[in-house]
Amino acid sequence: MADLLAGREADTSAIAEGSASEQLLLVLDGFEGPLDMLLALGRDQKVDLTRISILELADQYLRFVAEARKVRLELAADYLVMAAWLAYLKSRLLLPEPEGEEPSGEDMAAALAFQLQRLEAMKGVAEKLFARPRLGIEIHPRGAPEDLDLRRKSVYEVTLFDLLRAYGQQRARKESGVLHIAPVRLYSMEEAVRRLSSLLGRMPDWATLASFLPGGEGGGGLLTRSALAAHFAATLELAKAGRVELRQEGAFAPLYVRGRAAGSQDGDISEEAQSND
Amino acid sequence: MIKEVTDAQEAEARIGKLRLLEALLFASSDPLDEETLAGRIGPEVGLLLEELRAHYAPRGVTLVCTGGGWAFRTAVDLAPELRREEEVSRKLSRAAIETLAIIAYHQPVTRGEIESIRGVATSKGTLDLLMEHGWIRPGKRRETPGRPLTWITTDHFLDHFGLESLRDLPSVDELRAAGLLDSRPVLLGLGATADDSALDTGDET
Amino acid sequence: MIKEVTDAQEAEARIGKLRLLEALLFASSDPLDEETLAGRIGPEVGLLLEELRAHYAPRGVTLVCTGGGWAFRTAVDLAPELRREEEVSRKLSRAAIETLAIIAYHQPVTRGEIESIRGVATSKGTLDLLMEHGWIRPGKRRETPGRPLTWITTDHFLDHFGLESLRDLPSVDELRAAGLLDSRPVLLGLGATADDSALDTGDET
Repeated sequence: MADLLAGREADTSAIAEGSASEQLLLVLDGFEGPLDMLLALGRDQKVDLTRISILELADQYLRFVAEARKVRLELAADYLVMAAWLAYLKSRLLLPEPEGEEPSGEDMAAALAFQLQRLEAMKGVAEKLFARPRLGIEIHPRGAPEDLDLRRKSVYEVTLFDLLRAYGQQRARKESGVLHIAPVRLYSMEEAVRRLSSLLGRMPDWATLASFLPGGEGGGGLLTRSALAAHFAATLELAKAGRVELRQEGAFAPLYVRGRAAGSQDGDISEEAQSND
Repeated sequence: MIKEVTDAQEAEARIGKLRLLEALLFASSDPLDEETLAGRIGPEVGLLLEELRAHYAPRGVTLVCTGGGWAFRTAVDLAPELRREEEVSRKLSRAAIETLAIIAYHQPVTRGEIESIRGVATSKGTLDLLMEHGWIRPGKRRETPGRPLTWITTDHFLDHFGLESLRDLPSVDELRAAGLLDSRPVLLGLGATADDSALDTGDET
Repeated sequence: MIKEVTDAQEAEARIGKLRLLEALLFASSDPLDEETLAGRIGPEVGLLLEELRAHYAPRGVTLVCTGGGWAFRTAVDLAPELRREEEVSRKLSRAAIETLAIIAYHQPVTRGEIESIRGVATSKGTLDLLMEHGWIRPGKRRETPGRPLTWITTDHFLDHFGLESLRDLPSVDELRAAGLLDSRPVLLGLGATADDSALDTGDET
């Protein structure tokens, strides 16, 4: 991964090539979420986690996510949340502290360092735990127990797990009997394309993608996120069809959309949506 | 001099083999025949088996040779003291476990309600069995027509399942979150809003 | 003269008890707790257990104490020679292994806390798998808003990993001294995707 990150400066087009993107996807699939990825990046600094440079780490992470988004647009929301948080942390560390109640940049950096240390510690002990000789693998109980039932007051062998599983299965049967199909409340790309197409006519000038999103759906939950993803994909689709133009100032900057008059031929404006430059 | 060193090494190797033999016999679910053991221990296994047998002869556990195989067994003369409870543990029927679970989660609950939740008739034997084991007992009568009897769980139920109180039973949503309740096919599961949180990232599978 | 006879009788009774204790422990594959054993053997069971432990210490099968129970187990140093391949279907994911470690070191711990430590949502099939292995179980509810369920490890967890008690977890003192066993979420909005309190809605108990 270090190689991958080092190489990015040289030639961005190379990264977009098959092997490099596949490698990046492989790397991404190996992580258990953004914190796990940060920890892996932190280890690359080859210093004790207590002396790690959070600023450098934040930069590494942001670069990594930017690259990842080029090859995998549907990068999990967690990674983007972490990126936004790190970008904020960076600004807090670099700019003078504002007045107010908010924790200082130093505190935020310390909190992140603590989380990384804690996760590292847990990974370490998990390894130690599973390196121990385990019952049934290296250590063995009596192979032919003579059942005396000394301890069990009940002759029936039933555990809490059995009980809970029985209840869960019974509930599941009941639920699947009553509601056959759970309502899928996700935005599809087709839906978003239709919606954008109808809205674009009424929006002659540049407008942020966010302003096209359906409002008032309540909560920043799955539905809102699916709407964002679907609309984003829809703009790319429409841009490819030559029906809209896209503009973005830089990585993570708001994405602007403008309808393109049918038949207009001033062809080369359609910028690459994910361009960082 | 050299001979002595060799003796010490030999003795150590012998003890190592004796220990391994002991462990193999202990961990095996079936008697092991001499040939199999010789494959792990070496040709001297016959002598070592005799040595082990002699060591265990006066103890509470003895090494016996039955039908061509060797195995540890509790000493025959202790049998009367060991066989105090004759009943062998049995598996509780699925119907009984389900009924017990429904009573635990829905108590106080009438037999009619249990049947409507399970969707099948409850045999009288099931409730009797659960009561015999001290897991459930009759509660108050329901003040509805027919004044049906309700069922509730006992302290022994909590004891058996290692629960401090009924409140510590996982809720339906917690069961779902723990993976013990999964009623829908994976794709359709996306529509659920109740456990949105569990779906936040798919990168953990 | 009379004294001597008494001594001989006492000695015989003691040997009888030792043999019975040995047989009881040998017969069971699960650990037996001291209280149960005292019920069969008498109050001196503690001394007899220590005597048996010492007798078996150098042998291929040893008497160990785990999670308050006693059991015979093959000797630790024979592990390489007794290694049995783990069934592929029983192999645990990295997520499950980490989750188990977090529960062991931070218990009692809520699902939300586990997620904030790992920085990722717990997928379905992790907790129920660990529970199916008999390593974890629900503990008491946390007396905080939403009364979330906590998770704790079982005695079988200790037995499986050859630990006498939770104090014997590898590096546990170091981690505590370093303050790394603090399970509070530290960064707002980071990782903790599952709101524990949200899981409590629809609680039917």
